[in-house]
This record gives sequence, C-alpha cells and structure tokens, in this order.
Amino acid sequence: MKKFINHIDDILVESLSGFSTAHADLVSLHLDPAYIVRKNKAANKVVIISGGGSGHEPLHAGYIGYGMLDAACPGHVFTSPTPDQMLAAAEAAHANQGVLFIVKNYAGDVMNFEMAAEMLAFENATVYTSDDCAVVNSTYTTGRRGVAGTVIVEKCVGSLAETGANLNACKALGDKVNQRISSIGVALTSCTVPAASRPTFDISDTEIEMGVGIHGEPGRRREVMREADAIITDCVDAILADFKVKNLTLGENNEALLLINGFGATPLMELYLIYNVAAKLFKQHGINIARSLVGNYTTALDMAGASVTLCLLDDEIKQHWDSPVHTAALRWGC
Amino acid sequence: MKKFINHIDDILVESLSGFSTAHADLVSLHLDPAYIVRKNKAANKVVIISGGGSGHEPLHAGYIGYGMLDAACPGHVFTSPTPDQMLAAAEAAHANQGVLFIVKNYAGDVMNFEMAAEMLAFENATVYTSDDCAVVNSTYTTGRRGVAGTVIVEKCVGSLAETGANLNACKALGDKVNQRISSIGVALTSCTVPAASRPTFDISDTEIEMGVGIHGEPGRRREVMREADAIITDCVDAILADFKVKNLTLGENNEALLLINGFGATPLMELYLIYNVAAKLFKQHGINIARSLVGNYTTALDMAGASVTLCLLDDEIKQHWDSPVHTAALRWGC
Amino acid sequence: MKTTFIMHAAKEIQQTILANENTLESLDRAIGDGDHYINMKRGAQAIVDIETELAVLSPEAALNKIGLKLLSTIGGASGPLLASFFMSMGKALQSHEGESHLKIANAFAAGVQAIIQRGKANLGEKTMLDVLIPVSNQFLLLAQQNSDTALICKGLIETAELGMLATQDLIATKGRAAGLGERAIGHIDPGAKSCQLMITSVCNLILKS
Amino acid sequence: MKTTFIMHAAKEIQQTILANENTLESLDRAIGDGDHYINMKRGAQAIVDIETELAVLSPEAALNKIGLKLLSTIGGASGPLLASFFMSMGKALQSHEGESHLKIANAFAAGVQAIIQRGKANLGEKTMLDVLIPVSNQFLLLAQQNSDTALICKGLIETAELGMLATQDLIATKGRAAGLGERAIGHIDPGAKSCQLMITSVCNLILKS
Ligand SMILES: Nc1ncnc2c1ncn2[C@@H]1O[C@H](COP(=O)(O)OP(=O)(O)O)[C@@H](O)[C@H]1O
Ligand SMILES: Nc1ncnc2c1ncn2[C@@H]1O[C@H](COP(=O)(O)OP(=O)(O)O)[C@@H](O)[C@H]1O
Ligand SMILES: [Mg+2]
Ligand SMILES: [Mg+2]
Ligand SMILES: [Mg+2]
Ligand SMILES: [Mg+2]
Repeated sequence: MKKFINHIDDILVESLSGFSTAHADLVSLHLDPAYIVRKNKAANKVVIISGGGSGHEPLHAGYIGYGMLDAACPGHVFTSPTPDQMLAAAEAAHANQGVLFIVKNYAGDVMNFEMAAEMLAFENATVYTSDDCAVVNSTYTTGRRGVAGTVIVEKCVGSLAETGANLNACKALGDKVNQRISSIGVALTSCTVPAASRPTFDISDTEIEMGVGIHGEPGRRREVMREADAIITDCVDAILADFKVKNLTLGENNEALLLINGFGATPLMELYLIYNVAAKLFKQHGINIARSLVGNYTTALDMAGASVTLCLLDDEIKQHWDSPVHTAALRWGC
Repeated sequence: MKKFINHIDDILVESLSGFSTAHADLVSLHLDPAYIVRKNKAANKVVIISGGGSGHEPLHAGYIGYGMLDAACPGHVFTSPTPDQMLAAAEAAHANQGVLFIVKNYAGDVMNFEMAAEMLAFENATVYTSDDCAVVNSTYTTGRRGVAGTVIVEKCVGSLAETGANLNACKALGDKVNQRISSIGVALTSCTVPAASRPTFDISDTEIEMGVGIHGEPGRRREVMREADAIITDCVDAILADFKVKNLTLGENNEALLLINGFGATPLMELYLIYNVAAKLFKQHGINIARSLVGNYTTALDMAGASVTLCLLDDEIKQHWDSPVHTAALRWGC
Repeated sequence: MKTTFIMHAAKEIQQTILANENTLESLDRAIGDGDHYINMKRGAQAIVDIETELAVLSPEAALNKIGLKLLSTIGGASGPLLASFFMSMGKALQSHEGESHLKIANAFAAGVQAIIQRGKANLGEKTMLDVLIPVSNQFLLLAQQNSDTALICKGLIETAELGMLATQDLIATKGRAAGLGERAIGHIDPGAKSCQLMITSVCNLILKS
Repeated sequence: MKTTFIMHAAKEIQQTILANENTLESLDRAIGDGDHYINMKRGAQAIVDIETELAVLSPEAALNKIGLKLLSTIGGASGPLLASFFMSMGKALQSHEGESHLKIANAFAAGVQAIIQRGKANLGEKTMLDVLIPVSNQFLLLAQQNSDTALICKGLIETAELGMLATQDLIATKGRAAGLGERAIGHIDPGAKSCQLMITSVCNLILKS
C-alpha cells in the first residue's frame, strides 16, 4: 500500500485541515469532536447536516455551502461518525428552524444518527438515502444502501432549505427524491483502507464485482470482465427493473438526471465513455436525459470502478437541481 | 488491464461523444478531424485553442466555455493531435480577432501546432506552457514540459480574451503567467495506456517516481517511498529552487495560487492531505496561499500520484483567475 | 464486581483485540468493509486511556462512562451497539441490590436487550447477537442454578464459541453483510468474533484469578 | 522509383511494424510514453488504406500524399517528422530529372533535412536522426560511387543498424526522453528503431526483387 499519508492515525485530521484551509471561504473545521460547518448562512433556515465514514470524498464536506449542506460529520475511514459529532455540528449550525439529517442507510450510520437525534434538543428529522438497487432480494436486508444518489438528495433538499421551507417540507422532498433514484456500481479493483493496509477484496484481472458498495462491500456477484457496452447494459437493466419495482412509471417524455460516478481511480475518459453508453440505452427506453453529472462525486478511496445513477425528474426536483449552489465540489449559478 | 472500454480503437470517439452529450449546453463535437468547439461565444474575440494527447482529462475539453477555451483538439491517448484538427478547430471557432494556441511544451505538440500555425490563414500566436521543474539540468532538454500549470494559463488567458483584448495582449499574459508557475509531480504507480495494455513502467511497493511527467515519463529519479511530509517537502523545495532560478523574488507578502493536482487514481482525501502539508511549507517560506485548487485537473489516465503547482500571483493574474468561468470542469461566478 | 476488576478486564480485552488483528480484519474484509478491527482497537484504547477517571467511579458509573466513551469513539455499527450494552448494563447493575452472579447476569441481559433494541436484530441474523444472546441466556441459567464462578466462566466460553462458529453458516439479514445474500455463507461474522473474544478473555481472567 | 514500388514498400513496412510490436512498445515505455508502436501502426495502416488513391499518382505526388496522410494520422513527435520527410522527399524527386540512385539519395537527403529543420535536432541527440543522417550520408556516398543496388541496400541496412544501436549509449537532448538525463542511457531510441526497421525492410524488399 502506497498512499500520501504520514501516520495512519492522523490522516483524517490532516486531510480535513487541508480541506478547510483550501476552502476557508466556505467552511470552518472543528475538532474533538470533528465536524465541518458552513460559513455565511441565513440566520433562519432548516439546517441540513450529513455525515458518514470518510473515504467517499467529496461526499460530504465537499457539499457544504450555499444551496446544499450546512454541516458535515466525517467519521473515520469507512466508519460512521459518532453522535457527539452530530450533536456538536447541530449546535454549531442551528439556525432556529430545526435540523434535517441526511443519512446513508447503513446500520452504523443509522444507529449513530438515531442516537444523536434522540439526544438533540432541537426539532429534527432524518432522511435516509437508499438508492443502491444492487441487492435484488430485499428480504435479505433491512434496507438498501445509500450511495451516489445521496448527492442529488443533498442538492435538492439544500436548495429547498435555502428558500426558507420548513423542516417537514425539507424532509418530504428528501424522501421523494430518494424514492426516485436508483443506482448500481461496478468495481474493477478493490479499495485499500489505509488502516488495513491491504486491499479489502481480491479480484483477478478477468473479474468484476457487480453491485459493489461504496466501501468495497461485495455486491450482487462476481462476474467476468466484459466490454463496457455489456457491463453498462446490465447496470441500466438493473436500474430499469428497480424503477419497475418502485412503481415509477416511465412514460414517453420522462426526464431524468444521469449521474456517472467514479469510485476514485477511474479516469474521466472512461466515465464519459460509460455516460455515452448509458445515455443511449436509457434513451432507447424512452428516458430523456435532461441533466447530467459525470465525475468523482461519491468515491470509495482508490477503488477503480463506477456507478450509474438515474433520478427521475419532475418540475420540482429539476428546479432544485438547477438552483444555484456554491460548495467545494459542486458549483453553479453563482 | 481492466478498463471501461469497448474496442481500443473506439475509446476516443466514444468518450468524446459522451463528453459532448453530457455538456451539450457548452460544447459541440466534430469528428474527422476531431475537435470540440464552444457554443455561445462573442462574435468578436481572440479565440483560445488548446489541445494535446488524450488521457489528461478534464484537460483540455473540460475547460471549454465562457472565460476559458473556445476549442480543443484531442489527440489519441498521450499522442499529440494533428495539424488538420487544429486548422479545422480554428476555422470553426474563429471570431475575427485571430487565434491563440496554448500548447504544452512537448516535441510532438510543438511540431504539430507549429505546422498548423504555419498553414493557418488567420492571424495567430502560440503560448507554450513549460511549468514542470522536475528536470534540473536544463542543458538536457529543449525546454521543460508543460503540466498542470497549463490550467492556470488557460484560465487567465481565457478570461482576458473575454474582455475583448487583442492577440498580442493574450499571448503576453499567457507567457507571463507561464513564467510565474512551477510544478513537480510524484507517481506512486504507473498509468496503463489502453493500447499498450500494460503499465508504462514497473515500480515496486516501496518506490516512488519523483518528477514524473503526465504521460508516465520517468522523472528526476526513482526514490524510496516515504511519508507525505518528506515527499512534499522535496516537491516544495524543488519549486522554491526553480523560482530562484527563474528570478522570481519572493517577498514578505507574496500571494500565490496553490494547485494540488491528482493524476487520476489518488483519492481526494490524500490530495487534501498533500495540500495541508504544502500550504504549511510554503507559508514557512513567506508565501501566502491566496487561492487554491485541489482535485484531478491534469491527469495521467489511472496513475496514482499528484503534482504540486505554485503560481505567483499579481493583481492582474488574480483578477483573471477570479473572473467568472463556466466550463465542464471549472466553474465559478456564473 | 469492582471497578478495579472492570479496569483489569478492559486491559485484558485490549490485549485480546490487539492479538487478533489479522482475524478480525480479514473477517470484516470478507463480508464487511474491513474496519472492524481498527474500530475495536480504537474503542479499547480509549477506555484504557481514561483509566484514572474510571478508577474513582462506582462500577455502575464506570460501565456507563465506558459506554459513553465507546459511543463517541468507535462509530460504525459496533459503536452504538457496544455503547448501548455498557450503558444499559451499568444502569441495570445500579438497580439491583447486593453482589451475586445473578445480579451480573441480569445486568448483562439488560445490556444485550439494549443492543437488540438499538439494532433491531435478533438471533440468527449473523451479528454479534448470535454470540451475545446465547451467552446471556446461558449466564442467566447458570446463575439461577447457583453454579460456581468457574463453571459459569467455562460455560460462557463454550457458548460464546458455539455462537460465534454458528454465524459461519448464516445468511446475514442485518448490518453490512446483508447485501451479500448467499455469499456471506462460510464466513464468521466479525462482530460475533470480537464479542466471543472479549467474553472469553474476561472469563479467562476470572478463571486465572 | 515507381508508385507500385512505393505501395509495395508501404505494405512491407506495415508488416515490419506489426511484427515488432513488442520491441517498439517497450522501447517507448522505457524512455517515452509508450505510444510509438501504436502511432506507427496507425500511420502504416492509413497509407495502406489509401492504396487505390495512391496508385494513380506519380511517385512524387504519391510521396507527398503519403506525407500529408501521415501528418493527419500519426500525431505525436513522429507524425510531423515523418510527414515532413515524405513531403520533402516527394518535392525533391520532382525537381530532379531522370531515374538514378543519386536522384533517390538526394531526395532521401532532402527528406532528412526537413526532419532536422522541423525538429531542430541533429546527430547524437538520441532520435530517429541517429539512424537517418548516417543512412542518408552513406546513401549519397554509395550512389556517388556508382555502387550497384545490392551493395547500396546492404550498406544502408548495416548503417541503419549501427545508427540504431548507437542511440543506446546516448543521453537524449530532444524529444520526450530528454527529461530523463543519464537514465536514458542503455535504452535504444524508439524512433531510431522504427526508422531502422523501415529502412531495413525496404532494402530487403529491393534485394529480394
Ligand atoms: N443491527 C445490528 N445488530 C447487531 N449487530 C450488528 C448490527 N449491524 C451490525 N452489527 C454488528 O456489527 C459488526 C460490524 O461492526 P463494524 O465493522 O465495526 O461496523 P460497520 O459495519 O459499520 O463497518 C457486524 O459484524 C455485526 O456483528
Ligand atoms: N526533435 C526531434 N527530432 C527528431 N526526432 C525526434 C524529435 N523528437 C522526438 N523524435 C523522435 O520521435 C520518437 C518518438 O515518437 P512517438 O513516440 O511517436 O511520439 P511522442 O514522443 O510524441 O510520444 C523518438 O523516439 C525520437 O526518435
Ligand atoms: Mg465501517
Ligand atoms: Mg506520445
Ligand atoms: Mg466494518
Ligand atoms: Mg511516444
């Protein structure tokens, strides 16, 4: 394992320090407990707080700023943060209108945020993201994993909160957007957790992990490596099947947002090639790709691979996706 | 080699198609010869055209748009584009005020752009970027390589061109900015050129390549892997030594832009850690990091590694760096 | 139960965790995300680090403090679960008079109940509960039967081992391994393994003393 | 020189390039960026692809067209250099009357001059010129001496080989390998190798016919 680090125990703090120094116009960092909080926000608004294990950068701290998050709680690498971080972040960010937590649906994240929510003195609610459709048989699971679609939920809810909407409205929009998103990921290589200092899984030069999670969790199944057209066709089919299960009807003029997310080590060149394949396939199914995002938005450290995320748009979601946002990793309109 | 591709010969076209579809609001793609040209630009302006081998994405097509490039000519992977591409791009983009080529200083790029410039019917000039300070003994070389600093040159010149400045002024600013930039890169792994289907160089788990180029060209020397502090100290020292050679005096209140660029497979978490180390070291040398950019801006396919780029600011450069830009990969102020 | 014993046990647990780095790490790499060892190590270290603070507390207060400390240190799925265990065990200990095996067994059971409530899992879902529930039941049984300390300790070591091994054949329905379906079969659950290790090391500590 | 011969030579060159994939690729991986083989392959294919267009042209016009085609096909450093070679060789052929070894040697020399001008390099800089300059000089010499075709071909094969091998001990001062300093020593220049291969295959073609 070769990584740009000093001591394993200091990675997080050093990286967060770098982040908050590089983006000192947007955020400030607090340590013990660790959270990053937005500078310059309205005195009255629902504050949107997210967090999760580190290693998914730019998720979540990279999305703090106007039109998106108000604070983020970074856990250790791939380990959910702890309730004291969430409580401190909520205290620091609170703007008199309650707190909305956006939480990726993993046992650890759910339980830690749940305990924070129980202890929090302010009015609060939680949106759980669960866009990963990789695991077919839902009886196997307490709920699906939250993956790259989380970015879309955070963007839309952040936009609504900026308008002065109340906690219930923000929570409702978050749930609605989450419901309209489906994602699936493919890994070509494993990631290496710094503290473990060896790859999470072994995979040969002729295999891929279909349905992999953003922590390098094994997915649907190990498959043989194929050409991009074949791999992405399977991803698109999985998403379309999931839309069917979710009863999201796809008419003639369905507009959708297509997010091709890199897991960390996949060249942009390949991500755009994937986009090309996926967009064509979705179009063949009558889905009009009205908005696009291609890049490393929800990573798994140094994993090579990518995920395909489709979000079915409506006027409300489109409006909140398009609205101005000013964060380290997502910025437009201002 | 596992990559998201169909046939090696189609990678470029498929990836460019994906790019231009995903960013159809900004660009359009032309094939045979291949170039990408900006939509919606003023009828009268110096047009800024760049290009180079592919595999460095988002360089260059990702920087087409308001305030930056007007067209880009993508070559095959790591192979400079050909004059016919540049001529066609110039014809398509021309806006009655001449053409400025921004060219990374490599034999291949220089010669191909030179031939295009000789054949071009319009008034034109060329800025060569040569920010890589890796190779110490300059007698070894016809000139230094252009690396990540190219992004800064393109941003500033693009900004000036937007104001209606003439060709000479744009060329002069480009040369000035290039002169004030120094970069150096470190590779932890090799990249794999798709057509070659095996890594460009072998490197063990205990080695790094110091001074590597953005095509995986071997650099200054093979060194033993060390902690980030030690590696980045050497990078910072190389840049400071280069500033001395260039006679760029560093006073008390020197403002600089610090760019930490990932080569493609390095997690953002590590890039911010590098930023943290580099910013501290530069500050110790009286350099005030007034602007920052951290991310994958000039990549080398799937190489793990990063480069440190410092650009000494003045009011003019700062103004052009800060001005609005709207491209696929760099966007602010609009 | 004395606070000094709790501190002893904590150090013993820490040593056991450290000694089982490879085991815990590879189990969580196989069906999880590879961080379980480092999470447990961080938690154990945090408790040992506050030794002097803990030393002055009552056993009940010490257990509660351990829970709180774990809550703000471990994170992940195991953090809130283990934290809930110790906080509830401390609370339960407080509400029972006297010093007896049964009192401790009841407190242990209260801790396990807290895990069940927090994680909404139960026996057979391939989690730490597949060790903790049988151990708790066995503990209660042996204590009710007035078994002596050695018999209880040996019984719990054995039960923990069986529970841990049983996770190998299970499909996970809770936690990170739930995504794996059939592919989880053949792997021991990391949380079950670490609980078995902790229980065993504490029981051995008692047996030795 | 007939256009049919040029086409023959082009196909022969293509076969030689394809047969030397590993050699060319590893040389450019060692001191360049690994694309020289694929660049040469793309160039050779492009020429073979326009065979019917070339067939109707005069040798001079065919060489010029080959140059233009390479210019828009190869890219990289070798593209404009090889393109300049063929365009200049074609032009030079046009301006000389008759058909003689000397005429072709002069045209070859004009092509090499064009490479020198375009790339601003010269002998000893670890480039294709370390093959092309000695070969051109030897060609002129042998032609002036009225040597027969076989002697010329054998002489050029030998000179090309020596020039190619000589690049092994050189430090590069032009092209991508210039960044390497001392580290380039011990490696043959990929462009020198491909030029040696092309010259050798054309000479062998002539020798066989
Ligand atoms: N809902 C749950 N109830 C009980 N135990 C659980 C639950 N979810 C996960 N676990 C336990 O937590 C262990 C994983 O802990 P750890 O690796 O530290 O956290 P994470 O899964 O967040 O990475 C699993 O092996 C399992 O024993
Ligand atoms: N200035 C130059 N003059 C002559 N030959 C050159 C020059 N620069 C590079 N070359 C030749 O080009 C070869 C590399 O070609 P190629 O790999 O196709 O292009 P690139 O270096 O752009 O990747 C080198 O091996 C060398 O022989
Ligand atoms: Mg975890
Ligand atoms: Mg090249
Ligand atoms: Mg884990
Ligand atoms: Mg090359």
